[in-house]
Parts: sequence; structure tokens; C-alpha cells
Amino acid sequence: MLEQFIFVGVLLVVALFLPVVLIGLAWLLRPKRPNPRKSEIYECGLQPHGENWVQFKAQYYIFALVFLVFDVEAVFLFPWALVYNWLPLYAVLEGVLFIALLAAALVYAWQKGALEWM
Amino acid sequence: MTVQQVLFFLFGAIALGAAIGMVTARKVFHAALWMLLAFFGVAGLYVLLEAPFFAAAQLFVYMGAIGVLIIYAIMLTRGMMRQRLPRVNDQWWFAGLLAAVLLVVLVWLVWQHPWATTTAAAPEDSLNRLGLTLVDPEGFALPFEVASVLLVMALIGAVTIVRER
Amino acid sequence: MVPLQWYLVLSAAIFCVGLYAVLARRNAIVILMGIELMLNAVNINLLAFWRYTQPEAAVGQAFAAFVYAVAAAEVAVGLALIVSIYRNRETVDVDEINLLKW
Amino acid sequence: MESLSRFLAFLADAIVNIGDWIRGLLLGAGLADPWVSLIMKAIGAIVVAFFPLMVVIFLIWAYRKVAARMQGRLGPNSSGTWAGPYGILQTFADAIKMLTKEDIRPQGIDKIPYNLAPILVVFASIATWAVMPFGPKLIGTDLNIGIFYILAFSSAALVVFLMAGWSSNNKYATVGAFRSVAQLIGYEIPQLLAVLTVVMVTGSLRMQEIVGQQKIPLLFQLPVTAFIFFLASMAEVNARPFELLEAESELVCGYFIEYSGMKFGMFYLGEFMNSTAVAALFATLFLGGWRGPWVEQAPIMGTIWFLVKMALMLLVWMLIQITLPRLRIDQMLAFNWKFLVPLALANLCIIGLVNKGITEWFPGGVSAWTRAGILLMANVGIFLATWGILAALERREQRRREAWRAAQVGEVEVSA
Repeated sequence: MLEQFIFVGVLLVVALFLPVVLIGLAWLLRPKRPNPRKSEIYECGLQPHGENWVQFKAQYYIFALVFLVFDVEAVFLFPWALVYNWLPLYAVLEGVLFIALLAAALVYAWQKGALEWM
Repeated sequence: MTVQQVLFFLFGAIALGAAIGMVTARKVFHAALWMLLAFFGVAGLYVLLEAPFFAAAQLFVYMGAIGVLIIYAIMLTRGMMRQRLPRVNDQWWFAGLLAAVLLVVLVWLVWQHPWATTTAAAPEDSLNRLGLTLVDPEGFALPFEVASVLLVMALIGAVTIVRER
Repeated sequence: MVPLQWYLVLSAAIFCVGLYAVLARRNAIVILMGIELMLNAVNINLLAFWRYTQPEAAVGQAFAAFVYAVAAAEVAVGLALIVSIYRNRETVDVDEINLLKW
Repeated sequence: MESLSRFLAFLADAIVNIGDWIRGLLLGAGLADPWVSLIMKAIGAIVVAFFPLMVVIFLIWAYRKVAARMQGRLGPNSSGTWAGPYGILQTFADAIKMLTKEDIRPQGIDKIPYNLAPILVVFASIATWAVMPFGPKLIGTDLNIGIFYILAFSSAALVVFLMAGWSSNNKYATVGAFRSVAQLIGYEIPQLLAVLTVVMVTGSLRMQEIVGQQKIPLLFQLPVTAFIFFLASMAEVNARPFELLEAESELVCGYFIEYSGMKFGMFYLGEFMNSTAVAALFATLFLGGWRGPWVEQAPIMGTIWFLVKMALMLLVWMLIQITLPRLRIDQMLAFNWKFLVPLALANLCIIGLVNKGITEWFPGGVSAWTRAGILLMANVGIFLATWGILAALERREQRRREAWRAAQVGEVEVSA
């Protein structure tokens, strides 16, 4: 099984090298004349003011939360879906119940208005 | 030293080094990035353990979902960053001592115990076996459903706590 | 083949680093990250034991999967609490969250 | 005549034969076998890594050309400054421009994450190509977790956007990063559930196995799943109806606003590479990948079919992207959470039950065509039912909103 991953490892190394080489090439070729006006943070031509601190909504957090729950669910459902063809009906129903419970969570979040963009 | 052992040291060094980086990082955002690197190293270890599904799940759940969630939480509590506080509390030396003692004890325990290991190769279809065990009433059917209930409860609880009213 | 002890020692080391983060750091979010690190160390152990003692049974893998579910639930609720505390008290420093202390 | 037929036989499986030839050459040079296979893997990895790059170079030109034609312009062409016939060299000119542009490092950036982010974007999108099946025998490596590997890398890449946005020390970049990740994580769920449906029906995570199972392409068996996957992946690669990551008028340029020169180029490249990967993935999962006529006789045809199907998906992607306007962020998130995710969940459950029901009720087994027909009917049913329920819900919501608005009339302050 590990032999299969040799290719993945080699590809990951190549994939890391490719952008590094491109950026390195640009680093060799490009002009380097920085000045303070140029390296100002872009704010549509105005003087930047304050740090990049913006008040964030808890809404983002709720979306990430629902995503996390579904992601973990996938860890359980992928092995289940893989052996689906060998499963008896009741085992499929177990999986469906698993999904239905998560659907209930989604319905709850929806009803509470947590999925609205405020 | 075989290739596997070299790779073990590589991934182990990434995981452990990144973990130490996380603990010592000054900025919380950097701590989060170190933590993600540690997760990546652990994913490499899972590949060496011939559990590629868990390596992918590590990237999927920990780096994808939990990483995003933690960075969002850091952003939501961002006002903290402007205060210049010491990173650690007053008892940090005691915590370090405790962790070091625990480490020594654990390493001693691990080395002196004669582990009965098998050299059998991991089966090619270990993932299928996992799937069958998860829905087998003799196996983990109940924990499988309870895991779903746990996730639902966590979601409901967290949404209730965090929602802006 | 890598000996089992190496995995166990490595996971013990990662666990202790996580423990130190939990005990010593002041920022509540870093404390949660430390807990995640500890859970990861546990998962390394579970999978190592699965691989080296009973690779033909799926019990170790199933446990590792359940650890994922627990870790996700823990981090979701924990961070929600931290965000909520921050909203009320403007801090995530555990030394200042002392409402229940006397 | 003899040499011609030998040449044709060589051509029929050209890529595998070239590989065998190189392997023979290396073995002939006296290298040990493990080293030869490692070198072969390295060559394969370089080819796989450069394939999306080559496609992207062509795709950028094709995109500009198609967009121009649809808007009644000429696009890149050979008149004026010479850019080759039909302006095909335009992309190379762009690449040279990017290479020689000054790299502006704004003040107050977080240096290491800032410089790492563009590298990791390209890294993640190349990494997904490891398991893409180009032909019957042409695949980087046929992992037994295949499709899950691709999902894992595209999921882990989300953090890179946050890295880029945050480390840029720019308000627009930070807001852009957080918004775009909110979009991407949302649309990843229906994509995931669609892939789960495919895995369930084909019974494997291996890419070659998924292709091998598609005697009838899954598009004709599971059109609703294909529809969900297509829409979700359109959003994943930031195509126009869902293009909020770089809404020029609102967020200037999204999370990579502070990047210039080649680092900007990396984000640009990564985006197009992701589009290519998604098109290839759709072709593999739903259009039968390399399957097609004459593949048995000449395996090279498989690669050609794969490329044709991929190009078709890219054309569809371009046409939609050029035609449609942008959605608002609330519309886009509502579309995901209130339409796609419930639909995908219902689809997964019902396909699972119906497919198992077929096996249970027909103990003798059914032909692939009957099964496909029943699945197709179930799909149509799911779609109509979901549509009906959601339309009813939306009407109720609309009434409630109007009632609320009516109640608000007369009050001085209307909360935003």
C-alpha cells in the first residue's frame, strides 16, 4: 500500500517546487525599487487608516460550525457508502438515520435563523 | 535505517516541531498556523501507519474544518491582540515541570513494557472492514448513531451560545 | 518497519506539549488548540496499536473515527463559549475569566 | 507497410509505450530496478504537474477569445502587436509581463504567511491531480481512497485563503478572505454529498473503479447528483454567478488584493488550475472519464475522450461564466443552505434507499439499464418534490416578510 504513496510524495515535492521556481525566477528578473508611497496598503487611493481590524459577525462562525459537523459526518459516511453494496437493508437504514439526524440539525439552525445573512 | 524510518523521523519532526512552535508562538494566528502544520505532520504519520483514509480525513477535518473554525474564532476575538499580555500564566514553570515529568514517566513505561506486536501486513480492504464494523449491530452501530447525536447536540449548543440576539 | 515504541514515544511527546499549552498559556483559544493536539496524540496511539496488534480488525480505526467526532464537538462548543465570553467580557484571557472564583 | 502497422501499434498506446521505452533505456544503462521505478515516478510526477499548467496556458487564451467573441469583440489576435496566429501567444506575453513586474511588499504584512500563501495555492491544486485517471492505464497512482484524497486537498486549501487575506494587513483582503471561505465551505457540503452518492452507487473510492463502473455514464443515472455537483463546483472555483471572492466593485479584488507580480500570478494560476481540475473531476465522475468508443483497440483514445469531455465541461463553464451576472452574498448563501444542501441530503438518502430496494425486491437481479432507468425516475421525483417544497417554503417566507414590512410602515427607524 505504501508503494502507491511514493508517487504522491514525489508529486507533492514537484508541486512545491513549481511555484517556488516561478517566483524565484520572477525574483531574479524583476526590478526592485521600493518606496514608502508604493508599499502603502491599498485602500482605494486613500491614506490607510487603522489596522485591518474589522468587526466580524458571528455569522461566519456559525457557517463554519455547520461545515465542521458535515465534514465529520463525511468521515463516517465514506466507509459506509463504500460498503453500501454489501449491506443489508437495515444497515442502509442506519446510515439514513445518521443523515436524517444531521438534516434535523440543519433544520434547527435554519428555523433559528442562523443561516440568514445578517 | 530503512526509508520508512527516515520518513517517520521527518514527519515526526514536523509534527513535534510544529507543536512546540504552536506553544511558543507569540501571536495567536501564528499558533494556529503552527497547529495546522502539526496536523499535516500527523497526517504523514498516518500514511506510514497504512491508514491513508485517516491521513486524508486529517487534512479534511482538522486542516479544513477545525482550522477554519479556529481562525474564525481568533478573528471574532481579535480585540485581544492589541493588548500586550504575557503569553503564559504565573504557574508556567510548574506546568512545564508537570509536562516534563509526565513525558519521562510515559517514555519509561513505553520502553520497559514488552509490546506484543504483529508483523502482519495491514489488509488492503481495511476501509471496507471499517465500514462494515461501523454499521454492524455486533460492532459499532450504536456508537455510530450516538456520534451523529453528539454532533447534532454540539451544533445546537454552539448555535444557541454564539447567535447574536 | 518502524518499531511501535517510536510511535508511542512521539505521541507521548506531542501529548505533553499539548498539555503544557493547556496548563500554561493564557489565551483560551490556544488552550483549545492544545486540547486538539492532545487528541491528535491519542489518535496516533490508537492507529499505531491498530496497525501493530490487530490490523485485521477495524476496532482501532473505528475508535479513531469516534475521536474525530468528539474533537469536532469539543472544539465547536468550546470556541462558541469563548466567542460568547469575549462578547460579554472583552477578553479571552483565562486569568481574567474568574467570575466563579472567590 | 510493416513499419506503418508497427508505428500504428505504437501510436495506439503511445504514452504507455513511450514510458516503457524510457524504462528500457534506463534499465539498459545499468541502473538498479528500484531506482528506475523511482525515476519513472519522478518523470510521471513532472508530467502530471505540468499537465494542468499547459492546459491553463491554453485555457486563459481560449477564455479571452470566447469572452471576446460573445461580447462582439475580437480578443487576442495577430493584428497590431504580433501575438501569433489568433493571438495564441498572448498568454506567454502575459507570463513574461508577470515575471518582470516589480513585487511590491506592502508595509505591515506578516512576511512568512504572506509569501507562503501563493506557493501553497498552486501546491494544493497540483496535488489533486495525483489520482486523476487520464486513460485506462494512465493514472498517477490509483489510491484506494482516490476521490477522498481530492476532497481532502481541496478542503485543506481553504486555510490558505485565510492566510493570504489576514497576512496582507488590508481590510479588503481580510473581509474578502473571510467571505470567500464562508462561500467555499458552504458549497463544499453539497459537493461532498454528491460525491458520497457517486461512491454509494459505484461502490468504490478508487478513481479507475468509478470510471470502470460507468457503462452508462452516471450523468444519465443520477442527473440530480450531477446537477448538485456541477453547481457546487462552479461555486468552488469561483465562477461568475458565484463570483464573490473578487467582486471588483465591492471588495476590490478579494483576498489577493495586496499581491503583485508573480505572486499575483500564482493566485491567478491556481484559480484556473482548480477550474481545470473540477472539469476533469466532473468528466470522470459523471461523464465516464476515459470511456468511449475504440478505447479497447487503441488505449490512447481513452486519453483523447478524457480531454474532449474535460474541454466540453470547460466550455460550459466559460459560457455560464461569461453570460451571467453576479449574485449578492446573501442570495448565494441562501441558495446553498436552503436549496442545495437539503436537496443533496434528500438525494443521498433516497438514492440509497431506492438502489437498495431494487436489490431487495428483485432477488434475481436487474440489468444495468433497468437499474439506471429506475434511478433516473427516482431522480426526477426527487427534483420535482424538492422544488415544490422549497417553492412553498419560499412563498410562506415572502408573505411573512411582507407582513413584517407592512407592520414597520409608520415607524421612523427601520433597522438595516
